[in-house]
Amino acid sequence: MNNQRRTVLKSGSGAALLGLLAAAGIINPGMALAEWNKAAFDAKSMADTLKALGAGTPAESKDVQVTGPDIAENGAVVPVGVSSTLPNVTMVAILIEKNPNALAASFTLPEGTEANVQTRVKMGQTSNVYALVKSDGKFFMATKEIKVTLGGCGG
Amino acid sequence: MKMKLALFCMLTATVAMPAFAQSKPVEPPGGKYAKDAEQMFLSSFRADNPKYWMARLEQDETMKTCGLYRDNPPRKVAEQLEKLNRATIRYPVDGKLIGDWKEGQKLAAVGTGGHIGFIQPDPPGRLRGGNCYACHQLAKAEVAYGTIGPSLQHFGKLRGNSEEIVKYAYDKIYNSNAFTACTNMPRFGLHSWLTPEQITHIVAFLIDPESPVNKD
Amino acid sequence: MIQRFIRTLVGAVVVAAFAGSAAAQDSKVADELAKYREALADGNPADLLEVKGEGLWMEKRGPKNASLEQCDFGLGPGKLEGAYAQLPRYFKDTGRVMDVESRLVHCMMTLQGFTKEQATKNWFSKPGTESDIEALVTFIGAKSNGVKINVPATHPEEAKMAKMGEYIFYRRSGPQDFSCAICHGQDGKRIRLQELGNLTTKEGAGMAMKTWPSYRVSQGAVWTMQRRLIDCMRQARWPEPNYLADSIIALQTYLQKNATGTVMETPGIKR
Amino acid sequence: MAANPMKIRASNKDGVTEVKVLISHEMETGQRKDASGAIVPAWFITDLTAKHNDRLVLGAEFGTAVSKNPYLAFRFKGGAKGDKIVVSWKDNKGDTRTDEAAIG
Repeated sequence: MNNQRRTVLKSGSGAALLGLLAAAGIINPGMALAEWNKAAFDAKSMADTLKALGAGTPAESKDVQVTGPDIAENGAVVPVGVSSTLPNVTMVAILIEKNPNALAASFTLPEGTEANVQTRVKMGQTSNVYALVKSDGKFFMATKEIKVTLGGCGG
Repeated sequence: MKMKLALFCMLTATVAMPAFAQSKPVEPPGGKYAKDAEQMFLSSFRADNPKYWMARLEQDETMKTCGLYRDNPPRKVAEQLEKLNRATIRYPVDGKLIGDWKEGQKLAAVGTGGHIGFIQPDPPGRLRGGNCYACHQLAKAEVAYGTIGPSLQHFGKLRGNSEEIVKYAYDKIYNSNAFTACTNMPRFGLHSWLTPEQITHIVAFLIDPESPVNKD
Repeated sequence: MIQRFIRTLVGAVVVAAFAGSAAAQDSKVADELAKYREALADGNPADLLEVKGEGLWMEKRGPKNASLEQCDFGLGPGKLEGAYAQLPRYFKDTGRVMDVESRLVHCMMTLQGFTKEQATKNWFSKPGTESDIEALVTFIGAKSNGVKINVPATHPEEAKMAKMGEYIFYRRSGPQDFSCAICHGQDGKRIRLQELGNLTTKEGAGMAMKTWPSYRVSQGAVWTMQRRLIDCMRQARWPEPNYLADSIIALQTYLQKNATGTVMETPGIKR
Repeated sequence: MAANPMKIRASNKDGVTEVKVLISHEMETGQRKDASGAIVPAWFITDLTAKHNDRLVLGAEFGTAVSKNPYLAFRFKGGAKGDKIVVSWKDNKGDTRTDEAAIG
């Protein structure tokens, strides 16, 4: 299915074909929004991830926030989110510096959707977590450290 | 080993006598069903547990006695147990009781090792740690510490590093019941859970002025 | 349901925070931990399993192509409201004290015609392999939500089981000298950052028992009480008990007896 | 289609609709080893969309770092009580699932 979609997107008459495929129920409507950004999710370091996202070196902004608790009782489930008061935010992403692949998730926000998204991520260890925001076509960033604790009996 | 056995026997004799007439005795757990319960407990394990795993269910005199008194034995019984356990303590061949605090720091944080069974056993050779943080506060930077045991933060800073303190720390880790019968703390040396050398590393972690236990 | 969870979770954490050390660092940790637990409570993956369990309860399955709807958990065939809160109990038809899981397996065998092996093959889930029993127990447990735990153990067989559970609770063995009582016999203690209930008291046993079955984020799965207790024995570095073993049912009887009077809040969500 | 339904909650307050989604999915990282030591292949949701009636209100791309049984919460303007929220996801094996809920 992935391959099929990729081929479709590469062909010149992609849009029309997509419509047909959607109508035929072959692909889920709305799924063909954008290609899953393999390069960005495969990137290891922060810098490579930002590059793959086309974000360059984002400016730090006080109007962007990594939301969620500063401490996690377990690294398998860490509640984390992004919020921002910047105007016209079209995309937000969550990056975890010390994970094997920094990018955890990215979100496309159509007009009318608030720049305030929460999810839950895995963290291998205590790490800086970054919120990336695209506002008026420019990238901004904020960070905070989230502590992952060992817990329970220890084994 | 023979000496240990002899001591166990002595103790059994002591316990069997009504040496605990000091306060109203608490009913042993299980009451009149204790024997049935022991049999039921032992027969509740999977038949495919190897024998050397099942051996872990055997109780020495300390375990048995502690259970009988719900971990709160009368003073006389406790003293017997402590004496018995003191006799088990062994020291490293070179006699040095302070090892490398950095190794000790690692061991203090590790809670894995020694898990058996079929669901989530530890892979062979997995490091067995002391898991000190499960129960004790140690280095300031580690916020995820338990409170079953007392805080050991600034252990060396507060108590110094006299020979007496060093030996106490070593002995306590080797066999906690040498000091307090039926304490919650495992007898790490007695069970060879930690080697004498590993114990010296944890001692260093507690005592060394450079260790984060004392420095921060 | 969710909001009630949040309230209890936050309540528990606040109490723990005050009971613990007054150091600023500790109280900051306690605050953030409370936030963590609150965030998790609003969206418990166990809810997904509860829905699945309900489906399994009504689905005709097994060689007899029957549903479980006539299964009797002690309050009459198909009566699930409050049933979990009154287990384990003595069942005349089997002549045994049974917990929710042994009774469920009994029904899968008698009503649906499964063999014990078939019924218990996936008694706990693994990544990629779901467990019907986990789903069913989550569903059955939730039917006791808001109900008081009530295991007085008045029947002689129940009383005996509770006593045998008490014996096992204090029994030490293994290379760490552990018994259940080591970690769960005192008030106000914690292991790492996790509060430990004193399971010999109503409050402590209640705190522990009322939230099971529970989704464990560290495991990515709902754990039943059998799973919980069998893993306690693993943590004690003991060999592995049989699923549905009498020793596990005895411990449950002892703990539920101690917890009697505590209001169920299940499914829970824990580390 | 994947077996287990999502749990979608959508509530309206002062013109803002808050949507909370809980999804049943393994989210296998591709870095874990099984009991025999073999790597368990990655298996995770890659794409997700949420629609209000027919209008897209959120697009999401996930990596393997999103937790097992993913949770998602977001807010948008323009929803009204009774309106339909439709959430769809697709994973790297091509499996999909679509569920819907009404704004309450």
